[in-house]
Amino acid sequence: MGKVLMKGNEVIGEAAILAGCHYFFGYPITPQSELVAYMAKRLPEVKGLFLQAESEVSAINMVYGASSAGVRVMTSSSSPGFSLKQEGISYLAAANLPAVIVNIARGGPGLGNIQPSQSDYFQVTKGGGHGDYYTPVLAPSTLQEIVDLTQEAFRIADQYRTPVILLGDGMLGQMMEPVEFLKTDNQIVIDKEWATTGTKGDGSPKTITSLDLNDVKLEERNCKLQEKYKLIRRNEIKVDTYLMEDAEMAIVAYGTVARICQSAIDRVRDEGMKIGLIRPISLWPYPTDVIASYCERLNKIVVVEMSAGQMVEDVRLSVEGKVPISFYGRTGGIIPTVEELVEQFQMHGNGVLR
Amino acid sequence: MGKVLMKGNEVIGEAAILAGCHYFFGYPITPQSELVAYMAKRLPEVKGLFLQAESEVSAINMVYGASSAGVRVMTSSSSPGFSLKQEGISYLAAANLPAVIVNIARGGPGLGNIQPSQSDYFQVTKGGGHGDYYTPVLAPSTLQEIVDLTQEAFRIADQYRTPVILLGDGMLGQMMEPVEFLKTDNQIVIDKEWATTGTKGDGSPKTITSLDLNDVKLEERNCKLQEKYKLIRRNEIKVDTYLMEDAEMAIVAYGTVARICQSAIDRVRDEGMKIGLIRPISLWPYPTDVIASYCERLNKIVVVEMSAGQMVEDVRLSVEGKVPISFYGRTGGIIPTVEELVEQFQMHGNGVLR
Amino acid sequence: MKVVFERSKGLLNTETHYCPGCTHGIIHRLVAETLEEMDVLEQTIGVASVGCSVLSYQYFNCDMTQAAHGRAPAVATGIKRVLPKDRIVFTYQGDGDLASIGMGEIVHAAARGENITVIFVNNAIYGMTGGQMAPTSLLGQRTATSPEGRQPQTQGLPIRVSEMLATLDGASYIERVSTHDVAHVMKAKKAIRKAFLTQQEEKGFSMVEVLSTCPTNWGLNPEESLQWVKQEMVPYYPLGVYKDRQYKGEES
Amino acid sequence: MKVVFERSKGLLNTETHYCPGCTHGIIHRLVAETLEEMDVLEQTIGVASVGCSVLSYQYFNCDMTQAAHGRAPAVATGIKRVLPKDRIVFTYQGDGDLASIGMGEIVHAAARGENITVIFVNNAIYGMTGGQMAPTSLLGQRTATSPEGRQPQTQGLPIRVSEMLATLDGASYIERVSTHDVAHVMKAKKAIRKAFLTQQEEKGFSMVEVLSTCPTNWGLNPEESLQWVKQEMVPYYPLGVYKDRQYKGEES
Amino acid sequence: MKEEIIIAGFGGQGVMSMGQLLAFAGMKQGKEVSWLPSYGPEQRGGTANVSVVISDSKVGSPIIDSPTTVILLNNPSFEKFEKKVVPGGNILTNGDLVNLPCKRNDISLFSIQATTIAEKLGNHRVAGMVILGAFIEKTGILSKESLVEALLHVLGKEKQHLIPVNIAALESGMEMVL
Amino acid sequence: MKEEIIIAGFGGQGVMSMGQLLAFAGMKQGKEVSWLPSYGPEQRGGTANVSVVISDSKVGSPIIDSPTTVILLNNPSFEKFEKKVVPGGNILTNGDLVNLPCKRNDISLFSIQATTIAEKLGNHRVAGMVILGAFIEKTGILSKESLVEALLHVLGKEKQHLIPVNIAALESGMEMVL
Amino acid sequence: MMRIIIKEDYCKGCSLCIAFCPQEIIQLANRLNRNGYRPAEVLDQNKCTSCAACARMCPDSVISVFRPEKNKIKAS
Amino acid sequence: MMRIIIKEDYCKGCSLCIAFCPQEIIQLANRLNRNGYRPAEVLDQNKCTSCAACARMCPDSVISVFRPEKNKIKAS
Ligand SMILES: Cc1ncc(C[n+]2csc(CCOP(=O)(O)OP(=O)(O)O)c2C)c(N)n1
Ligand SMILES: Cc1ncc(C[n+]2csc(CCOP(=O)(O)OP(=O)(O)O)c2C)c(N)n1
Ligand code: SF4
Ligand code: SF4
Ligand code: SF4
Ligand code: SF4
Repeated sequence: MGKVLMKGNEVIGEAAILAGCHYFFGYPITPQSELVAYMAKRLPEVKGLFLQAESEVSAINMVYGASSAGVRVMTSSSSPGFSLKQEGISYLAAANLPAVIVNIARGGPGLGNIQPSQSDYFQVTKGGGHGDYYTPVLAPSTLQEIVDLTQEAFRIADQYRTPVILLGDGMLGQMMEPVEFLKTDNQIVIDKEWATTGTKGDGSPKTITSLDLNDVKLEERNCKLQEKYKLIRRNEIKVDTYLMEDAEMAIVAYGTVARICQSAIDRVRDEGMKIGLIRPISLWPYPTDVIASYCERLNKIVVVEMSAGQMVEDVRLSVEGKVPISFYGRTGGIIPTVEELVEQFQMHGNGVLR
Repeated sequence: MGKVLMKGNEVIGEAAILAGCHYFFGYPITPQSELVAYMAKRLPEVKGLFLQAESEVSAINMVYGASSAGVRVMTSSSSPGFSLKQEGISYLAAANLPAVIVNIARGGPGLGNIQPSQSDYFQVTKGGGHGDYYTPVLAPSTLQEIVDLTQEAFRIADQYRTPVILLGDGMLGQMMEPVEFLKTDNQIVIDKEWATTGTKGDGSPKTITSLDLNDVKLEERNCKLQEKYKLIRRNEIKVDTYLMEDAEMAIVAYGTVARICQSAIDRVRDEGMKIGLIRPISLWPYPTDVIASYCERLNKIVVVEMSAGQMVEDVRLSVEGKVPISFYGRTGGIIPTVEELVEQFQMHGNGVLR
Repeated sequence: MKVVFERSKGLLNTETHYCPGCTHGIIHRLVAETLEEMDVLEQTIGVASVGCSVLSYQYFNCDMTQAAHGRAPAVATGIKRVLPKDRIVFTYQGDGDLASIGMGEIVHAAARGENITVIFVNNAIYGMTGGQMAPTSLLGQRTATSPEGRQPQTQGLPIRVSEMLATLDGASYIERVSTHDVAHVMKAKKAIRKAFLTQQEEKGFSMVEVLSTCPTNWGLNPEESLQWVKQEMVPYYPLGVYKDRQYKGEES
Repeated sequence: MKVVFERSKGLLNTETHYCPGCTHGIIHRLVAETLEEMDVLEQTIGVASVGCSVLSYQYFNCDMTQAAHGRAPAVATGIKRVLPKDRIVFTYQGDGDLASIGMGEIVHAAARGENITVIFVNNAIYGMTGGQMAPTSLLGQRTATSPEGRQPQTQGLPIRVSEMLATLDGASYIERVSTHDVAHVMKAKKAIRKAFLTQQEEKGFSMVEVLSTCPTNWGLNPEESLQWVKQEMVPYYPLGVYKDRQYKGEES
Repeated sequence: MKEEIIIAGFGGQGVMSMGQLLAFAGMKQGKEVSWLPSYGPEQRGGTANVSVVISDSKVGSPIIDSPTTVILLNNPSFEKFEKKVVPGGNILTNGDLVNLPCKRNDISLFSIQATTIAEKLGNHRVAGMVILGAFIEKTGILSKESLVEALLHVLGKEKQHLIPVNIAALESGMEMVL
Repeated sequence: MKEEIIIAGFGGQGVMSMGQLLAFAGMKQGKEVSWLPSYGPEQRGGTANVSVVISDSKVGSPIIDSPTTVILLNNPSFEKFEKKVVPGGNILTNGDLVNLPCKRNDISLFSIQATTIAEKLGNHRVAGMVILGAFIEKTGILSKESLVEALLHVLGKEKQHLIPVNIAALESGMEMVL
Repeated sequence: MMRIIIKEDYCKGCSLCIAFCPQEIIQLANRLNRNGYRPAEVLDQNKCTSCAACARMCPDSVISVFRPEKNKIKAS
Repeated sequence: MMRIIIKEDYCKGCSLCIAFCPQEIIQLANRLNRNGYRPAEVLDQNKCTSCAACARMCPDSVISVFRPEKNKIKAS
């Protein structure tokens, strides 16, 4: 079908449809509203269903229902709305229900603003809802990558029966870039014999629940979850590197800001600095080992985020004191400019710590 | 007034009243419902107000309103209900509004069960709501400590204008122990000139908001928040140690499980093992430096949690690879027994890693 | 011997955790019998809510999903909207669940004319959490969170959910029934049947509000509890059909 | 020269960010004038919601708190309950805020008879987020999320909030007014005044639903928009007083 | 001195308040105490148990793995807790309700027809007091006086008339294990 | 070759769609492109701008710190963006709407009476096309053909009748900077 | 002749069947079932009219009711 | 004599005042204000009856309306 010029939010929608997701429950919030509007227009065309829920809480619980009935389903929101989904996400994780949940993050905390931000990193990778659960988190940095990762998200969700988060921000959601939609294996939807679709023809009643009043039973459920997470940690780590072959200093950055870093790295390389980029694509599971594997050769790591410093903890956990780490962050929806990053990289390259 | 025998949940309530908190907005959920019931009975007696909100979401927003009007106010919940409060907590943090929020945690994820658990550690210390914010988190391990920390929580909340979380679990909430209520300085309520109480006599309109459409303004708000957090990190770290003077192996545990650890340590000490306990009381800010300060002398750290392993990350961040760390956790609401901990400690004491 | 009455096949053969005399059990039976009689057990998906009936997924003989507190109508919407039209989807919710935390979800499910059936068990209290005030608790009613009796000035006035939802154009069938004696139980059954038929005929949102007891938290014995329903609840919550519009989307 | 009309002192002297012709501005003025005339500006606390009026805290000349999306009634409850009784507390909410995500909060504030005043701006759409369907959008209305026009079968039927809340015993004064011409604007002012008086007299929950425009997202010019209110909205949302119970807690 | 007691039975049998009496009496006697309940999902019925620690030193874990005494009021509880008692510990049962054979021979078993005795005293609700009487007599951890003080506190003003029958029950229990 | 363009003006002046035309034309011409909008809080009115990158190599940052060209449709935008242009870059303004003096002398300034021209062509809405014509002529980054292709795509079937006037506008603009 | 059968183990002794039996022939037994409840028992099956009032009011679906076939004479 | 004063900078040119002026004496000016809007302007103050219809319909409280004091003769 060739390249088309689309907004990131719309790309998510089209990629989801390509992945066989015909059900979407959403609620408007800037800067993800284009996705909601896109689904409202497109899904009826593929005989799917778009439903505007009365709230984010309701949307995530509609997703819970649709998922328990066995279909590929998606919802999306942005930071404040995403916070409201936390109970629901914990439920999905506990009940082993697959779903793809999009967070097109914006400046926070509180009402904040509608500019791009990466300050929901902790929420999506560690905290969020209650209880011991994780959700795989995929963080694209280009619109073409959105096409791929949206489909991957559905594959992972179904394969492991888990909610998966696609994390973007207002810049990715609202910018346009040419993208190409290609068919992949991720479009194959596996049969879900566990779904509650009515017992007709298939025996005794099935139940979907996250309740185990008995502590031994609940511990069993938790152990199974942890085993699943171990498996995901083993199989689903995604990371990209750029000019790391000979790098002595590494920038670690993801999503939107990784693009800016890449431009800045190009400039600094021109000056002869041996600098490269490690770009985690899966934020959970985190590419700890990949980062650790570079430690020997590096004498400096600079973590850049559009936050006050969140992913930097995962980098520190990966590095365990072996390489000095600096952090550079902007908040409030400000995207650092190439110029300021160049300056930062030069400064740190000279061994000056911030 | 001497010692009285009370349930932990009720102790929280009485301590809050002692701290001058006369307003409580709650919603029932096991295992914290006794606190709600206690406040319903006690607050009218002190001419305060108890209001049962229609939901946890509503309760936290009532707290937002009451706090913006300048009073000491509290709400409480347990894990799933706590997840629902995340948007509200992010708003409180962003709007610099003081409040004390209690989480009497239970087994999760999802509906889970009503037994004690520590699996909301990440949620309260890192993730939770959206945006770059932290909330001080206090984790008592005895009912007497609840008396003290509840009052501390109000002091910290007002002093820094921040929501503060009091983290317990079903065991602390529902057990009884003798406690004594003593007057402290924390009962002094400072004047809140920023509160929206009507302009009468005090000039131009005041506003409470967390919105900054302008990114530069929002970054400023974030910078101020980060400065506040730096101050709290400097001033408000609380940690307890037990037999750490000569310890070669340290157990790190908090809250309920720290009690069990202490009993187990006593037993293992009897066998001559040089073992001690580091018990973080403030989970954020985390006593990183205190833990780090023991690193030289330790050859082993065992982290014990009633979770699949959450605080252990903070221990690893504190230790940065300098001491081998093992983790022992129980989930699903199971409290480890003294016997099983003794076994674990002996095993690790023999240099055997799990 | 002819069987006059036996345990419905719509119920699994298991004990329940309900308190002695709690009419949740009667309502379970009525739902189960209806589904059995309509021969739709194999195509039904029930949604259990959070409340004493949280474990109802262990009792009904059909596929069941357990929903977060208050969200059963949203979960049911998700299920109903993605499955073939012959599937019957119902929620089973207490008054704390439906009328307090779940108010947004129930109003919107009704407004959307969501083609589901809601069994709304109104026992004027939170049972499972130990007897706190519900939005449906009567004035003066003593509960764990209204120890002096519900006061209108502080705690507001009880919500009549059926009357309120009946104002919504999306709602098709709404009836309030009771379980306080044999005749009313039989009427309740009829209402439940009508509600499920409304769904089967794709006529939109149906709800039966069933006045129910909570002997444990009311502090009354089971028989006294039924009396309390009759004497205290029925006057404030009048029985009857509040909506029978048999709305078909196309007509409006 | 006698002043016939001038900018209310209840408004700060600043431009607004509202679109040209948006009647949010008229409604602001009416609220401001009322508070000015009642001489309560200094003891009023307003609660701004999330919607186009989110910045109303920059426009009203009284203390203001900004609430999370849909939660203004809860925030107002928190404020009202802890301050001395002479304080006037109001919320200013759009229909997305109040009738969609905030449905639970508004129903319960009304049921509790919360002594606050709610200014409910119904413009049948989500303005701020770019024109998505609201629970109040009319059948057939095209919006960003109902591109083919709102269909009852999928998207349900518009909610008449005033009628619905009027069924609640806790609600004291509820009226629906419009802004589509001078006479109606003046009526709207009267209703708003009555609502605030209800609060001042401690009679409980009061709400004025004001039909309002969104020229930008309706795709009409300001004048056409007022016509649309008159011709399309008023028939579905009849104007008038829905509750005037002047309930006093003690009486019930 | 330290007693770790588990009391177990059906919900509604007064298990929790028996534990509360012990903890309160312990506190009044200047001891360190803790009381920890455990319920099933049922609001009424089902089984419930409570763990009470009474000790001369600070209570670490309020959870009891190996009780020194168990007080059992129904057969399911007997099955569950019989095996947990420390060697040399005590099992006290209401013999009117527990009729399973005891498999342990390294403990002291006291099967007391507490309901029968209580009914004889004119109030079947004081069966629990009979057993508590036996407990304090056997272990010596609490004095009769502090238990009576606890009773006074727990019963409150309105139920003072029930004091005598409770004391009588207590005393009968004490006599049972003399 | 790489052009980094910022187009800015009041909301409603067609800033976003001008950017979209450029990006689309760039893509059709086989270039790498990105389009990034920026709005104020206002739904209508207020100011808005869009950043468009057209490049022969992959686009890293879609954010433009130092534009090679700015197209400015009102005075506030002129004030804001005049200083950001790289030395040697271009400032194109609609001279009917922007009347502030330019303080830069290291750039090329093209003040085009685009509205006047558009009105002469019979449709004031094509003022933007006039400026885009000037832009492609000046920079050479895009061909007229690809811009026309973009126009065809963007206008869609229903508005094909507007093609001629748009092309005329484009051409007048190109002539302006010859 | 057994007109009603009470599945004793499921009975919780709530006494609603007793309250609603028009014939007043149900009572609680003087023993406990395995769940600790005193189960309902029938005093006199012959007096039962198979009206099923007990069964309909039993919250636990404990009672089954039968009627002798082709027996047109009502029991007492 | 100025009967109405239009605070031009706050005007958004929405034209509602124009639509509701019974005297039809308001129009949009042919210039832009600092926010890029064509502000309302009055054609003929003398024809104004001080009815304040414009002011009441103006969403931006842009218009102030005055009436000549003690002047009992209605304009026009
Ligand atoms: C989010 C959340 N909040 C609160 C609870 C605690 N909770 C469990 S059941 C219940 C109320 C149940 O009352 P009702 O719906 O009336 O049902 P009943 O038990 O009376 O049948 C509550 C508040 C919960 N599980 N989850
Ligand atoms: C939790 C949350 N969800 C969604 C949003 C996005 N949002 C902002 S305003 C709005 C709707 C506003 O519509 P309405 O209340 O009708 O007011 P209007 O803008 O039409 O005046 C939404 C959904 C948000 N800010 N927070
Ligand atoms: S607590 Fe009340 S509602 Fe729940 S099972 Fe018991 S009697 Fe029924
Ligand atoms: S978007 Fe609509 S509601 Fe919002 S200010 Fe503009 S016209 Fe008014
Ligand atoms: S009604 Fe049912 S549960 Fe109750 S006593 Fe009779 S048989 Fe037993
Ligand atoms: S109504 Fe007000 S804003 Fe609109 S044109 Fe007239 S003066 Fe300007």
